[in-house]
This record gives sequence, structure tokens and C-alpha cells, in this order.
Amino acid sequence: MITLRPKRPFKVSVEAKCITPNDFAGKTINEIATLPIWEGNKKRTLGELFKIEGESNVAPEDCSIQIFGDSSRVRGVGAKMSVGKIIVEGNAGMHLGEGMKGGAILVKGNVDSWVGSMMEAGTIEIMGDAGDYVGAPYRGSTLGMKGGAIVVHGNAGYEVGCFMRGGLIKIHGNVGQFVGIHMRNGTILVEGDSEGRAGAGMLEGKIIVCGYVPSILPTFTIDSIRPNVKVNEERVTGPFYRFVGDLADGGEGKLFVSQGKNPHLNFYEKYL
Amino acid sequence: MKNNVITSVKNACAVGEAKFLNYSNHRRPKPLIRKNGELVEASLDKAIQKSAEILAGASYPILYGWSCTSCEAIRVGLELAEEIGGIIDNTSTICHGPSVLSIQDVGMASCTLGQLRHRADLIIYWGSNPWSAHPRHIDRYTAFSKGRFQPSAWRGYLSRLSATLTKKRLLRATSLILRRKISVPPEVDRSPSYALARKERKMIVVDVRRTRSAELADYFLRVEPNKDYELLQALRMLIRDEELDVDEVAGVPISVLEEIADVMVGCELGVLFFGVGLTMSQGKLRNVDAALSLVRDINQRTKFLIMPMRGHFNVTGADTVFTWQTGFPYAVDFSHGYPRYNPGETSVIDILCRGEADAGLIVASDPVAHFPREAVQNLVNNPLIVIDPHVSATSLTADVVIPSAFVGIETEGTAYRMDHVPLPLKKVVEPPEGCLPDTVILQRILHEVRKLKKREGEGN
Amino acid sequence: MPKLKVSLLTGRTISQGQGKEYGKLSEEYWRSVAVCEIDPEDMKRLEIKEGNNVKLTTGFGSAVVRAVKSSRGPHPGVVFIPYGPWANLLVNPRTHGTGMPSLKGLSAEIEPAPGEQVLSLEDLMKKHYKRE
Amino acid sequence: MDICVKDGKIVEKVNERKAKIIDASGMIVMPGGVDIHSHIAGSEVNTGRLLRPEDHFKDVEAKTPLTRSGVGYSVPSTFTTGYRYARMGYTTVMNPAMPPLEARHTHEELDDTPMVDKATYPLLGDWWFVLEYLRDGMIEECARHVAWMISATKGYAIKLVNPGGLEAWGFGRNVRNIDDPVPHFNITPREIIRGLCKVNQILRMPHTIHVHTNNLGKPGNYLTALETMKCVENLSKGDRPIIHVTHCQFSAFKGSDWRTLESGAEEIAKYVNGHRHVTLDMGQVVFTDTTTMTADGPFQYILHQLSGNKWVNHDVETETSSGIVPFRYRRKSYVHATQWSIGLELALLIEDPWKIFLTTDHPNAAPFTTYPKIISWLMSQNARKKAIGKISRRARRKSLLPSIEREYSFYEIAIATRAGTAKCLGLKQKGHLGVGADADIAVYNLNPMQVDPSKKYMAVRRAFGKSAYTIKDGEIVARDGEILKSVDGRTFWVDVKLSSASDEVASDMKRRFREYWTVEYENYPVPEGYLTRSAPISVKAEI
Repeated sequence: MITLRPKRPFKVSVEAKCITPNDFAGKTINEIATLPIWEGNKKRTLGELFKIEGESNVAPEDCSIQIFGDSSRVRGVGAKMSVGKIIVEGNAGMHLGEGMKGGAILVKGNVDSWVGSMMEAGTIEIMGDAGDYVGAPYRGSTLGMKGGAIVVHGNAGYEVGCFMRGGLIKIHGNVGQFVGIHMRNGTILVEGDSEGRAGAGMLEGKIIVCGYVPSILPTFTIDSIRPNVKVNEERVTGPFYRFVGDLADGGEGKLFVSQGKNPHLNFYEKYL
Repeated sequence: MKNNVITSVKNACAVGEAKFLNYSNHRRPKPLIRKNGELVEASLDKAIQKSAEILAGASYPILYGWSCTSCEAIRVGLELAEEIGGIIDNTSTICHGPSVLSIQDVGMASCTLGQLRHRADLIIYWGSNPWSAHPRHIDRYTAFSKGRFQPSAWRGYLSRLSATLTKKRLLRATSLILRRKISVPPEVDRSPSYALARKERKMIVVDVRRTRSAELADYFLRVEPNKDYELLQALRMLIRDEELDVDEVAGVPISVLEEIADVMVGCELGVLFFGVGLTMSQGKLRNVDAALSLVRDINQRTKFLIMPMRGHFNVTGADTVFTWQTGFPYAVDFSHGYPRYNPGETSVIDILCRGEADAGLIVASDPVAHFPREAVQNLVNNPLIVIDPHVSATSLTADVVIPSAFVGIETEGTAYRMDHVPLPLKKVVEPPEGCLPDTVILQRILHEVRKLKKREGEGN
Repeated sequence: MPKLKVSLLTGRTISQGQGKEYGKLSEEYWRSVAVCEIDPEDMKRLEIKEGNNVKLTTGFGSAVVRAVKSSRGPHPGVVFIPYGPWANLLVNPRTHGTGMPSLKGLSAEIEPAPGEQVLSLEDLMKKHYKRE
Repeated sequence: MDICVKDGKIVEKVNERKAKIIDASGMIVMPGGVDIHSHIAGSEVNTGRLLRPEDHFKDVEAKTPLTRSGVGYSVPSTFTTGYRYARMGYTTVMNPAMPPLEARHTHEELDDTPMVDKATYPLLGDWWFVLEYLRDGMIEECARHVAWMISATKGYAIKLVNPGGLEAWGFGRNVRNIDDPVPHFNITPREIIRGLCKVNQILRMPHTIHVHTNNLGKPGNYLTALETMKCVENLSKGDRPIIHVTHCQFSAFKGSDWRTLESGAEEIAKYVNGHRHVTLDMGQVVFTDTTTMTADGPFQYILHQLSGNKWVNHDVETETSSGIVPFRYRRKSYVHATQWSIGLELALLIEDPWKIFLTTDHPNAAPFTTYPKIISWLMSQNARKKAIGKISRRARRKSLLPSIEREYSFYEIAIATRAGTAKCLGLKQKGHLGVGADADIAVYNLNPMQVDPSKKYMAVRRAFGKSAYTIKDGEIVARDGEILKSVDGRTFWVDVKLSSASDEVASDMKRRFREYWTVEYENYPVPEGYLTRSAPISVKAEI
């Protein structure tokens, strides 16, 4: 176990893509302290900004990192990591687990936007809320989250699973608009409400909303009513309206919306 | 022109005329520096020195504005931002930034304005009010202009209008704006197929409220606020000859939408102009995403083009220069020594709302008058430098104010029209004593910053 | 006193464009942007006349501006304020990762404000940004 | 042998004691590279940059005390473009597609492109004035207007892209072949090509007409390419080339559709080997993720339909159009692999190296940074064997490459990358190291006496990727791939001198200006002062 504590609160954002088991493994604490990071436009070392303690020269797979204090302005923690574990006791900043290829990240607080963007494998669990663009790709790219799992126990913002291509995103709370926009594949499970426009532009994949949705996009067509939906091994009980779309993009995506929580959608039943 | 004073202006719009005739009001030709709460006059050298110190010392400075100055000045601005490792952003960020984001996802089928003057027979303004925001647009480039393959739609209007003697008020307003006498169609909502039956050029306006432009249109389609996305997606489906499960979208009956879709597919060359009505309302970039996709899709049936109605006079130039020097059009972060771009993270509003910036340089722009309160508070809480010809809300709150010469009036340069056509800006009058062009001021600040850094380097 | 729930739009107007060119401190600018265009019907409901002061409140702040009849109508339930420092007190700064705050279609509450003044630009600066 | 340099020129001799001496023994010394066709600046390139943040963010260059920062990969920012060319020993680059209306933009960007001399070709094949005067058979009038346009836009050569097709694209249509009349103008591509070829001769332009053929990128288009070359055959005088068919790979497709696509390289090579009036460049495909951008609007739309990738279109009033589509060339795709083969087949089957030059039509078939790879393929059968082993099996079976033994010598590479291009462009002071030439020199750390490029092709790649020295105007600007000095290059443009004054042209323009364009006549021309280092080349026209 290696622990990090911010030495002072950060005003400007700190870019710390080196906080990963892969970078820490096989290094002494002093070597770790010399890893370069950015504070705004100033080059710093990890040791300058964080108090670092713990054992040295651990093997990547046994390497676990624990971050105390508030790191809500520390960006890119766990970027591209492939093994080991990171536990953030407080909040985490943007781009947490960006391009992650394996291992696990646990955040006890909230996390800012672009969590798990472009991730390929591994698991990210957020006990608090997540920002916007969960599992999204970089601007202009269509290569969203490819695999792995992101679980958010609180709420998530807009465009969850943007251009998602695989894996699972599970939001226990509510989501903003455009959940699963341009989704190519994979599964998004929302246990709370959606602010609407769910599945906009989706081509393939599965979105399940267990709570309330203000409306369904006119470019989706109702297909059937299902008693429950399978998400990997787990079975989510409905009943659900099953919509297909986004037809504006010739999509074949499946959008499941709770029947019980959305009586205002029952006019769709006349098409069944 | 009378002894270095502009007395009258030819072929400019109302806004342009106001600009030329009043540019000299509300100016303080002397630089100012804030000393214990008060802005007091200072020498230009002092002001530049002070600015350099603020910027060289900052660890996350923002350089914002750029849309009302010349490309030459913007080139220097980018070099300065790179030198101090700052974030440089332009007014696209609160205008057509979302459009850029969706162009980067979808692409865009566009053209120069002349192409539309010559060829377009269907003109759609969506969430944009050219009458108020771009007063000469309809007259010069679209419905009322005369092109090689398309006659002006004037006659159609006049003939239909001789019937109706209403709209005196509008008439007056129109001739005021367009500088000639015209009449306007009656404000009854006919069915699209009737209103758009003519062979001639047709104009449709889609908006949440009946704007003045809407009253000039052959057909006005009112969309419920924040429902543009649904409407656009529905249209995309209709032009694919798909059917919808619902019988109305965004308050518009499907039957009407079907007729609009037919008109769009049936035209020879159509164009969709979209304004901040799309980029600022709920859905933002995704509204534009849908609009761009709609136009792209129609190209399988007929030629259709789309263009953002960009505001500030050289905002297109700002995007253009940013892009060729850094690869990215706005919200560029140099803090790591190379350009990084991620609006939402590196865009000025977000940085300010998160309270990350520790200094600001504003060039020819007035964020205090245009940013949300929260952002403004964080902007004015840090050392703030303003380079601007006039006194603005922002300059009132600044720590250093450097008055500059008006580009296009008191100094020359290059600017880009909203369709990316570069135009030379000419100098017509001498600037007030001591007012330098932005380009020169920025070069001098850059020079001072480099001197400071050099000393610093020798220091340690 | 009567209150109304409305949808608030902000945007450009030609007079705002001109006013801007007259100078941000000018009477013209103040006249053209420290206003709220309200549907005549809604004005009746609020028991106010053109030129009266009204107070708007959103989840993000409140502002007092002059009421003017909206000529672009009819659209009861929709009010319009031109871009400017007064509108900025009301809009939603959240950008949802797009860089663009939400400036159109906010839900707001509007009420007559006979007692209150419409701030001048300088006073607004003092009051909200502690600067002069 | 010594090469003496003084004041930016190559001279007989210099004072040995005073001079700085570079020991290049055991290395290859060549003139600075001259790229005849590379999209590096202008509205189209810039829109490509804007369209592709995902292309930039993985390939960044930080600022240094000497250099500005920037990004790559397939559409680099301007500074980065200059540095990357200099690192490869290139010192002159031709920007091949400039919409005249947006000339200012192109020159602004060229000014921000350091390290290299440059020039740009205005797109004139679909300009209304050209179409109308040629239709009415008024060649001389046409020539006068073209002359006006060349100097108004500070252009260097007459560029034709899908002549007639772009005007048709204005209404979403295209022309099917070189005898298909242009809608509304009743003139055929053939008449446009022949007409501008004559104009080019009348004006005595240094370069030939620079042609991107009709039907580019369509199966069966090798016939169009042959037709295009043939249609000007009888205009050639002596053995000076009169037409340059650019990125010929894209115009050498045989077959009736994508499934039956085959290489038309053999037929084209056969024709070119038998004729003196034509030169080509390769437009070589390299398997990578790049960005296609041409003025050929209809072609780009087809590419969008094929790939489903994001698509940008930009039509320019009365003049031209353009399109952009990101594109990934995949080894395992039959079509892409065949395209890869076609480019190399052309270069290897055309015997005379002075007739075909090395390009990738940057960034259309690949970024210019892949040149070293292509050089190794041209020089080494082994390198080709290795590459062909990895491509689509069907493409491998049909490819002519295994049957071709030819391997380029270093001399031939020098011709294909600098001597030949400079000659074809009429840049007398470039592409050679004779006395009087510009002192643009590239030194590559490779000993031709010891290294067999056929076997050691990886060494060849490394050497051409990072020059040991790049010398620009007599100054060492790069060493071992590191920039030592940032310099501004010249901008060449052709200043056509007409014997009889052309005021009537000016007045004719003025008269029709408002009708045709949406800008003022006074605002259209780019003043010479606008260029940081203007280098006009005066020519005396026949008229």
C-alpha cells in the first residue's frame, strides 16, 4: 500500500497521469516522489505536492495506491493503468482512469467529468456522483469506452456513455440528458431517472432506465413490453417498454424504459 | 470624412453604421492602472510593464476575447499565450463553440455566401434572427439577393403584398434596415405546401418566437423552446421516408413536418442557416449535431448546405488563426508547453466557474457583460488586464486598462467573413494620440514577458 | 402581488447591437438591454404597464429590469431579455462539459417590483462584483 | 568533392580558412528536397485541422527556445509542418490547391510555415471567366484574365481539379467523362484542359498545367487519365512537358466497380514511356490513418458514402469547391492494398525518373512524413516483399510488384524527390548543387559506397527520416532531426508580364465583379506586401 496526501489545497488543476500502479511499481518511495507532474503551467514532482508513504519496489499486481484528502482538482489519476488498485478517499478530478486497460479504481467521494473516457478494461467504482461524459471518447473521435465496467452509486451528468462501444455503465442514481448518445454497443443501466433524450443517435447496444423519463425521442419506435431485462448475469425486473432506435440514424439500439414509472408513455401501447 | 472625423457611412447595416459613427464615444485614450481600488492614469510603458509582470508570474492565466481584433493581432496573442503557458480562448466559446464540437463529430456541408446567392432556391433560418443579428444578410446573400441562377424573391413579395396594406410599422423598420422601401407578407400561418408552392426562392424561419425575420419569411415554423433536437431528428427520419409513432413533435403536427420535409428534398439547392438559438438552448452541440446530420442526409437526394450564423466581426478569423497555429479552433491550453483542447475543461467559462485561473488578459471583448455572474466574479477576483478601444463593463473592473486603436477604422488588418472569406480591413482615420494597434501592444507585452523570464532564468 | 412562472429567453436584438456600439456606458445601451420583453397578456396578469420595473428570479440569481411590451407575439409564458450584464445575473453557468452556459429557455419567476430600481451598469458592478 | 556556399548561394570557391567546414565524407549530399504537391496551407487544410482533434492530441510538439509548439499527425499545424519537412531535408514545398477567393488565407498560413520555400497553385479549371471565354473560343482573353488572377492571388501554376465537375457539383452533379458538357455552360472538360494548356503556353508559365483528372478515385478511370494526357498531345512543342497529371495513383484504376478493381498502372506507364509531353507524381498510399482533402467535391462525397466517416464540403462561389473526409488505409482491404500497389507500380514501370515524382498527395494517401518508407520501397525489392506479405491476399495475387525487379538508385531517388520536381516546376535555382543554385542542401548519414539499400532498407528509412544536416540558404537549420534555427522561407509567385497593357481586363473584371462574387474588386487581390518574403518570378507572355 502506497498512500498520497496533498501537502496543500490546489487552486489550479494538477495533471498527475503518473499516479498509477504501473508507474509506481518497482520504484522506491523516493523514486516515486520524483515522478513529474504539472500544476497549472509549472512543472513539479509528485513529492513536491504530495506526502508519499508506504512500501517500495512492489510488484505491479500487488501495487495499491490510496489517496487521502481532497484531490478534486487532480486530473488523470489512474490513466492507462493496467493492473493494481487505486483508492481515492475523497473526491477525484477529471479524466479519472482515462484509457484504463485493467485493474480497479474506487472513489469514496465524487468524481469530475470524463471518468473512464476511452477505457478498455478494468473497473471503476464511484460511491458519490460523477460528472459529464462518463466513458466518452476524446473530441472528434468515435472510439468511446470499449470494455470494463463503471459503477456510479450517486448521479451522473450529461452524455453518459457517449460513443460507447462495449462494457457496462451502471448508474444507481439519476442521469442527465443524452445518456448513451451515439452509442455503438455495450450496456447502460440507469436505476434512477433520466432527464431525457436517452439513446439519441444510438446504433446498437442496450440502455435501461428504471426510473422516470420525461419523453422518448420521436425517432424511436415501440417494439414490445418486456417483464424484465438481462444485464450480463443480473436480471432487472420491469415491466419495461422496449423501444428501438435511433431510426434517424438507422439504428438498431434497444431502449428499455420502466412501464410503471412512466404512465404518460402508455399511448405507445396502441401500437402493440 | 471631415478632418479625420467620419460624418456619414455608406452601404453598412444599422449596427455597422452605429459602429462607425459612434466608435469614438466613451473612450479614454490614456492607460489606467488600479492603485488601492482606484483606476488612475499611467504611462503606456508602465501599463505594459505591469501587464507583463502579471502574466509572467501567473500559473494559469486566461487570454480571452480576440473576435473583435485582426488576425495579425491574434497571431501575436497565440505566441504570447504559448510563451506564458496560458489558456487562450475566443468568443466562439459562448457563441458557436458547440457548433464546432458537433462539426468535429459529424462534419459540415457548407460553402461561401456567394454560392447561395447564385444557386439557393430554399433558404431556412433556424434559431437565428438575421434581421437583428446580421441586418444585411437576407438582402445581400439570400432571399432578396440576385444570383446567376436564382432571381431575387422581391417580386414575389411585392406582388403578394400589394394585396395587404398592413404592417406599416414593420415597413418603416425594414426600409430603415435595408435602406430601401419594401413591403412584407401578412402574418397568417398558411399551410407550408400553400406558402411554399411558388417556383421562386423560398424562405422558412424556424424559431421559438416570431422574430422580425420570421415576418419576412414565406413560412414561419414555431418550435417549443428547447425542443429543436426532437424536431430536427424527426425531420431526418421523414426525409428517410420513415414514419413516426407520435402525431406531433415540439408542438408541430407531423403533417406539417412531412410537407416541410418534401420541400427540403424537392428543392434544387437548399441551405440551412442556424444561430445561437440552437447552440445555446438545451441540447446545445447535439442540436447542431442533428442539424448537420439532417443536411448531410438530404445530400443523398439533392444538394443541401448548412452554415452557422456567426456573430462578432472576426470570430471566424479567431477560430481560423487558432486552428492553423495550434490545430484547435478555441479553448486552447498551453500550460504544458503544447496545445491541448477540451472544451468543458479548457474553456474559459468552466475554468472561471471552477475558480482555477489566477490572472486574465481580455482583448477587444467584454466578458463582464456577457458571462454568467459566477464566471464574472472569478474573473474580477484575479489580476485583470484589458486591451480595448472603448470603455466597457470589463474595463471598469480591470487592474490594467490599455486603450487601443479600432481595427478597420484606425488601423488595418485582416478579418474573416462568417463563410471563411478573408477580407482586408482598411485604416480610414488616425487613432487618438497614444492609442496603438492591438498587434503592437501585444508585441510589446510579449517582449517584456520574455525579458522578465530571461532575468528569472539568470536569477536561478 | 401577482407572480408568474415563465420561460426566459436571452438573445441579440438590433437595438442591443446598436446600443453596444454607442458604448457600454451609454444611455442607449442601458435602455436597450436592461429590459424584459413580456407578452401583453402576461403584463395584464402581472398588473403592470410598459416601463414599470419587474423582478425576475431563477435558480441562479435575480435582477430588476424595465418591462416592455413584446411586439413579437403572441407567446404568453415566454419572456425575453437581451444579452447583457442584467441577463447574466439570471442565466445558468453550468456548461455540461461543452464550454457553453445555458442561456436560453430557463424557467424563471417574474413579479412586479414597483419599489426597486433598475441598476445602472456602474451600480451593478459595485453591487455584484465589488468593483468600480 | 567540396561544395562551397556563400551568401545563400553555391559558388566556385570560398576562403577555406574563414569558412565553416562540414565534413560530410561517407554521407549522401543532395539538394534540398522539392515537394511538387503537398496540401499544407489554406482554408481546406485548415478545416481539415479543425475537423480532427483526435488526429492531433496523440501527436504534439512542445515549444522550445527556438521553435513554436504544434500538433500533427496527418494535418499538422503550420509551424510543425515546416519543422517536419526541414528534419527530412526538404526545403521547398508546393501547396497545390488554392481557391482564388481565399488566397489571402493561404498566404497567411504559408507565412506561418517556417523553414521551407513555398508556392501555391490557384484553382482555375472551373472559374466562370475561364469557362465562358473558352466556350466562346476567346483564348487570348482567357489568358489575360488568368494572368490577372495569377498575380492577384500570388499564384505559381494553373491548377485544374476535375475540370467542369466542380461547377456541376454546385448543384450536386458531376461530369462523367472528358466529353460530358458542363451544365449551364455548354463546354466540355476536354475543351477546358486544352484551353488552359494553350493559355499556359501563351503565358510561358514556368510549370505546366497541373491536372487532377476527372473521375478521380473511380474504378475504370485509367481511361479518363489516358484521355486527359492524349487530349493535349498535339499541343506539345519540342520535348518540354506540357501537362502534369498529379497523384496519378488515384487515376489509375481498372475495372467496372470496387469488387473488380484492378491496377491500370501498366497501361498508363506504357503511354507515358512513349510520350514526352507528360509528367506524373505518385500519390503513394501508405497504410495509416490520414485525412483526405481535395477540391474535388463530388469525389469527397463518394468517399464519405464509402467510409461513413465525417464529411466536410466547402463550395467557393464562381470558382471551385472542396471536400474533406478522414480515411484509414488498411493492409487487409483489397481496394486499399491495390491502391498501394498501383502507386509503386507506376513509379517502377515508368522508366524515366524525370517523368514521375515521389508524393503522397499529402495528406490524401498518407502524411508527408512517410516519404522515407516509400523511398525504401522504391530502392529495395526486399522491402516491397516484406510489405506485400502483409496485405490482402487477393490484392497480393493481382499485384504486379512481385514481377518487378527494378530498384531505384540514390541518383534516381534524388531525381524523384528534388531534381526532377525542380525541373518540372521550372525552379532553375533548385534541385541541383551547381554554381549559382540556392544553397539548400540535405546531408543524409548513409554511406552509398558501403550500404546496399536493397538489403539495408531500414537504414535507408532512418537516414532519410532525419537528415544529418539540412542547410537552407546557406545556414544550418536542422541537425540530426533537431531544429537549430527557425527561418522564414520565400513565397514564389509568377509575375506575368503582358506585352500590351491589360486595362480592359481590369475594367471587364470590375464590371462583372459584383455580379460574380460577394466581395469588392479592391479587396480581392493580395498585395505583394502581404507576403513576408515575396519572390516573384517574372515571365514575358506571348501576348
